[in-house]
Amino acid sequence: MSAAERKHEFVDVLRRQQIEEGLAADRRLDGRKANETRELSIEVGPVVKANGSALVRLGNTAVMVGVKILQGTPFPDTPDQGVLTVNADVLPISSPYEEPGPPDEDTIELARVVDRGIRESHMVDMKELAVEPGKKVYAVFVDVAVLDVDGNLFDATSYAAVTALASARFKKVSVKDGEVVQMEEMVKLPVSTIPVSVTAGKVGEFLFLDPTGTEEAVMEARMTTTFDSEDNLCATQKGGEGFFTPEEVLRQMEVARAKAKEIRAKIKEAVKNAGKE
Amino acid sequence: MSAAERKHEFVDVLRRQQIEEGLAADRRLDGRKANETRELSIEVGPVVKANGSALVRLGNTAVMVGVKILQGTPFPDTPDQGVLTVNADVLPISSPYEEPGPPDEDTIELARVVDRGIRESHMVDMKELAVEPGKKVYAVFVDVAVLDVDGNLFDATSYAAVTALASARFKKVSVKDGEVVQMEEMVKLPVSTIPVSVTAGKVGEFLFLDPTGTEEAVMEARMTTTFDSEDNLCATQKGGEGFFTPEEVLRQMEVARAKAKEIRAKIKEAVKNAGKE
Amino acid sequence: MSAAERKHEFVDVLRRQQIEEGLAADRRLDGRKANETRELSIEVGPVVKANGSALVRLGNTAVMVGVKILQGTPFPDTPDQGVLTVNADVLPISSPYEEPGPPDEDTIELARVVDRGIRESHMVDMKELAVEPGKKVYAVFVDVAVLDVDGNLFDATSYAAVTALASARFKKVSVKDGEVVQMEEMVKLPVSTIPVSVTAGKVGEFLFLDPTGTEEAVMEARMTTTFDSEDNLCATQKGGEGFFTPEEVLRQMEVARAKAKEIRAKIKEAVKNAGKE
Amino acid sequence: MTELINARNIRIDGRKLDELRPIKLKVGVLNNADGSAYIEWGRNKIMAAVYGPKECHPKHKMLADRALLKCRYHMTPFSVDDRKPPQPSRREVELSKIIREALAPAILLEEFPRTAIEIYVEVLQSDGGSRVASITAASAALADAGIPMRDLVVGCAVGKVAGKIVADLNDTEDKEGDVDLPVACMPNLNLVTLLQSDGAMSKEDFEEAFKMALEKCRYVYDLQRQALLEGYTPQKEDE
Amino acid sequence: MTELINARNIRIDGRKLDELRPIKLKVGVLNNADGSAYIEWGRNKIMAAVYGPKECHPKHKMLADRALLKCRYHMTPFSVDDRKPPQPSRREVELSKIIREALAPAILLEEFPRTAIEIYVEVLQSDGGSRVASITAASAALADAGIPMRDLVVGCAVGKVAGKIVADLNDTEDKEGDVDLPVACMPNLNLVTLLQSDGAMSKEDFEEAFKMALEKCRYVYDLQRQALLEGYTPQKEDE
Amino acid sequence: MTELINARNIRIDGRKLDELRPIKLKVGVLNNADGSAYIEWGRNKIMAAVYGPKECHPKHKMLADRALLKCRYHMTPFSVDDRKPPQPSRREVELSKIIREALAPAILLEEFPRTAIEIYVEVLQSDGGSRVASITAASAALADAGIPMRDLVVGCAVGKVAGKIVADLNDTEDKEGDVDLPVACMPNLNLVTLLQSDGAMSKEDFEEAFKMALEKCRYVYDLQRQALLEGYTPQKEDE
Repeated sequence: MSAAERKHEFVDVLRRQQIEEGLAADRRLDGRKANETRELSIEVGPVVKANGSALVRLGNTAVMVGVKILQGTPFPDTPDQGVLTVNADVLPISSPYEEPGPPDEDTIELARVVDRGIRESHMVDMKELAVEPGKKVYAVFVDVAVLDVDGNLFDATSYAAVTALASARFKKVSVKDGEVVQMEEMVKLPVSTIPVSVTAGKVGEFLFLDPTGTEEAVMEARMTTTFDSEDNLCATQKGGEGFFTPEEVLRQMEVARAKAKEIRAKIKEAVKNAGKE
Repeated sequence: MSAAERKHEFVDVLRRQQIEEGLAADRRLDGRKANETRELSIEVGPVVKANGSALVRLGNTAVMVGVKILQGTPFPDTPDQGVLTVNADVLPISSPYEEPGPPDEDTIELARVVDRGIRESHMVDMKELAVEPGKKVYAVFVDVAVLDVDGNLFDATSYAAVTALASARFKKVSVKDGEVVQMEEMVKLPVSTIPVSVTAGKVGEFLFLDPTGTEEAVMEARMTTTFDSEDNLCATQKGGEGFFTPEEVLRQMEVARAKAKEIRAKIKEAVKNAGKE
Repeated sequence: MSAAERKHEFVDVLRRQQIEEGLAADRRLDGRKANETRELSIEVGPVVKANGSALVRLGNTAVMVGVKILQGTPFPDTPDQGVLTVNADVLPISSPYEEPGPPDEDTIELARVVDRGIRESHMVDMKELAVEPGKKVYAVFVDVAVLDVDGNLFDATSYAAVTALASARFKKVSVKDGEVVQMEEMVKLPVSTIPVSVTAGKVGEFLFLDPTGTEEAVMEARMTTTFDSEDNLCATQKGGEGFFTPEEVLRQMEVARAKAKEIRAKIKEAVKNAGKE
Repeated sequence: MTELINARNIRIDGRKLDELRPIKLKVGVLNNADGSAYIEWGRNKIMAAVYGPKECHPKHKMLADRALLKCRYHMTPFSVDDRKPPQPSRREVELSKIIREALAPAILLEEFPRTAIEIYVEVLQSDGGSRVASITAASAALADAGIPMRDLVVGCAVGKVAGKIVADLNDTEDKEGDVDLPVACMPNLNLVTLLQSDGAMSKEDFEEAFKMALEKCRYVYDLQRQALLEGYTPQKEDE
Repeated sequence: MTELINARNIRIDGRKLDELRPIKLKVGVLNNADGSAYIEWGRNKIMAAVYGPKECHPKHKMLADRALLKCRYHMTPFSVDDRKPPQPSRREVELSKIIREALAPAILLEEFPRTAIEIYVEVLQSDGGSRVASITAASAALADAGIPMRDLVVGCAVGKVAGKIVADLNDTEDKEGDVDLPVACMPNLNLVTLLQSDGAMSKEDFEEAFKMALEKCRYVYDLQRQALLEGYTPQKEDE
Repeated sequence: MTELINARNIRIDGRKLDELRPIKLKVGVLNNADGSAYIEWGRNKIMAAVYGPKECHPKHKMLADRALLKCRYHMTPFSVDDRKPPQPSRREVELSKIIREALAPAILLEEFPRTAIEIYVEVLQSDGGSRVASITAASAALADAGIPMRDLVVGCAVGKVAGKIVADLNDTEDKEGDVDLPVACMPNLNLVTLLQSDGAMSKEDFEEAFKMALEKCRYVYDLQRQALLEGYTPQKEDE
């Protein structure tokens, strides 16, 4: 059952007022303007035991993603397609508000929103991930480990997941006379587009990108939009117990579309540089 | 671990006394005599996505049952028989005393008693539900959703389950050269008898049929008896922290046997009318 | 998450002092010397529905183990070996400190330490337990039911598990033309050595064997060592929030090695006598 | 492959591009709940119930300045073509949260500090658009329970099927179409409380679809208000 | 197919129609429990333990006017022919409740308000009739714990096998027979506290079987009383 | 079958018999934790965090005379060759306990009665010896959190491979070798706080291996102390 859990720092009234006044003057607590995002660093391939991996830091938020490409069985309604699963764990090392245990609703939403960004953009061509249609396919596990929490897990996780997938390498298998044979050559996943999510928070009448933990603690609503390499919107998720005016929605779409382009360039560069090593 | 949970309204001493005095005069709170049951309405087929379904209202108690007929594997000890499963959920919409979560012991008992009524009467000929003996059989899922609780879930659920099974239609499959082929024609389940459960409550020395929620709150014991179309007893379940004298047991058997006949006629009529549509 | 649970009797300061003074004089509460173990009784085969079983009493501690030998599938990394699983349940009948429910960390540690004693000594030749390598093997389930708790579950459980395995009998199967055929003859498990665990407790500077429940309540650390029939150490487990000096470790090894020999003789005798019946 | 929209812009179930499926809504359909509503929207059959304001359990979740809003979206095992296992799926967990956040802005939670308000949605039969149908029914159930609200909440999904923007996708259109865009709003205040989207849309696509969704919400709102005015009438809710 | 009853009315294990299997019962068999009993009934081997009256956890389950009675029926994984998974099955959950409700009427719970009394039944080896054997052992364990009772509780099952009413079904008769009718009662008060049945019976069948069950309970009661008089003797309980 | 040790006593990864794998340790690597450390030991990549002393939840676990020490050892799904399911395995449950008991003797828990201290270990990539690497990192994280300790705790495993006693087994040696002997100690007090072993050893084997383990702990301790002196330097911890 869903209920509002307080999973963030307590922010007192004076601080809240300070944040609102700052937003009115387009100057946030950490000095950013509304449409500025924090420093983004992307490390490609820290976990060599995974087929792909990435460690993303967005300000003080740190997320690691590992991708495993295994063999599995297809879903009955898509017998000729591979299977992709996004699973998230906000680790108890990451915040004083996290307890060990099965994922709560926030973590499930995080995993599902990142999943939809990947799936709905058709980033990975799932039809190329069948080994024996109806029987054996590749199962791509995207496992998210949140290491340090300071707001905007949606975007940090999305960037890490996309980087890990785009840089993943694996050995294909084929089935000969009922026996599974592993090929020698390492190949990439069939990746055709780079989906990029951009999240805005809202306090009062102000919208701003890439909220910190403190901003999330006072924020009334959230809007996460994901764009593909052709600048199409491919997934949206409103969150929080607040609302948006129709105009805010339309305006924010364009702010996010532009920002997604910027960040896509950084992800592509990180993947490309890693490929050179 | 089993322990007495209070899952019903609180009934004060005066009310309890009023109920007992009423029973002594054969006049219950809602005006019924001891051996009268509440109004029974049976709607057949409300859920077209299920193979069979029924919505039963017994006074203010409302129960919906959906039957799905899928393909499954037989149990090792009955390789040539289909599989039937009754699963119950007393939904949180149904009562202020129900919380969401896995079924508690009352709900498990409900499902198992209804299951035994169906199974022990041999209502459905499970041997006709094998597709390929030892390998593939039909799996009949009887899923119970209790929508509104005002006592006597046992009988309301039993009537809904039996109606849903008796009115179910499905497409048979056959296996040809290892491939499963679905037939076009819709057929009925092989149903040979209509088991009907009748439940009595006991307060002091008084037994009465079809208890309401208020009566259940003061009731010391319960006896549910199920009869098949030949008027044989096919299942019994005593419940509650009270007892029965041997004479009460024998007397109640005959009251219930007669009442079951009456209710069986109503179920059969509802199924028949639905078949005409 | 692991945390220190108080699952034993409360021992007051005077009693604790009495225990320590006793240890200094090599006289424990129940009159034993430090290196004496309690009376050990071994009943072989109490559960005829199991392939092997044993009821062990070590002082007031009582543990029953049942062994079932079924058919299963091998682990992918050991396709030509049988599978052995140790599962423990400290039953709620056994102590006022035990609640029903899934095994807690103490119970999981118990199962795993007993498992390692059996596995690392190569007591059962797992390679002989393949039926069809890669497809079908024997699955040996060692199920532990602790009936009465008065300290030293590790050793009592180990003795019961080893006795049940050493005395187990089962009917082999073979696969002919894809069909599983069961043989008539009852055979033993391929057992080559008898691992015996010996546990010491530590209070202050004193080490002593086979602690009682009261001793465990005041004890700072525990060391369980398991030896095979050739007197090799095959498994060790330190427990408790205390420590050992290196000298204590080395000294205790030799005390335990000698004691294991003694106890192995008793286990062998019990198994032999049972075989004669 | 079915032709989802024919040459005359008629959809597989005979509807025009911007036409909604038939909707029936009734309130006061349960005896025990403090408020309840039943909706049929296409083949969706959904029951919503509200309990509260009531004592808050467990106590440490109690909020000093407003009611704790709880919400569960749940599908019965027989509500879908295949049988749904009884335990909540990840999809149901997410939708419970999304629906709660779509309704919360409308409820005057601050009037009932230290209490809990529980919303339960049970899908008895599911079709495309079950989340917006659920929100519409749950909002009616809140009103039926007498919970004070800033505005009602209604929802409607719009999508893109065979290259065209269409209103209110049914099951087949949802599965075989390109885009699903469920929206909920407070119609009188003109505020959006739920917004999700799946599938690639250009700027123009989104703007057309979003506008259509808001318009259709207005239509649903009229139906909803009508149902509340009628209140409970003693006919069966599923006739 | 086995012939379950031969021409001379002898059953597969050599018993006459109304003959019970051998029963051994002993109390005081565990050190830690406040009361305990061990029963062998046919091939059933069952241990029952009682803890309490003790502090009630969690507190919100505490009853102001009597003790909270808790009961768990549990089978060890090795107690059946196939291995039973360790977690409780639905059958075990139902039997825990049924056994609690069979014992509750006999216990003077009102003498220990705000406390809990716990009954644990562990089936070490199971055979037909394990629930009535469990009740008989648990009732003896309650007496061993000194819990005041209105009467002891004993149980016995009767059934219909190969068309005949027979007492105390074993495993094979239970599986291949037609009817199982477990009954428990307080023999001195002549009150029935457990009654279940499975399988088709005419009016006459039921009356014959029910009467036989009550008679056999009387016989079990004599054994149970004897065991309590003997109390704990230091021989092994499983010889 | 690989030759695990060649004729010149060189191991498969080029090390000498008593040579450890490269170790990097850094503290203060997380923003939210009260103390943290990151260790790379061979291919192990492990993060440890400490929270506390903090309020103890649930209250009934609070200890009147000292802090409650909690510990969780956890492996991420991608840390091993096959994917590890997210829920804790029995191995992780046991290691959580073993690691807690290895660290507890060093912590002045009695200085913080009625509070809780939480230790979280996350294995991001695992290799042989992950438990001793975890203990070494967790002890550094405790020091980084300013928790007063009697001594630091360090660990090192020794084993028997191809008949020879060798230090610090890697994954392959662990799987194909004969014995694994992980040891942790408080090096200045010369007290052993973790001791496990798997695999057959003679008296002489054990004594040689145990002595080597204690020596190697001393070496790891020097690295650990160095890392604590350096404190947090703003380079990336995984370069």
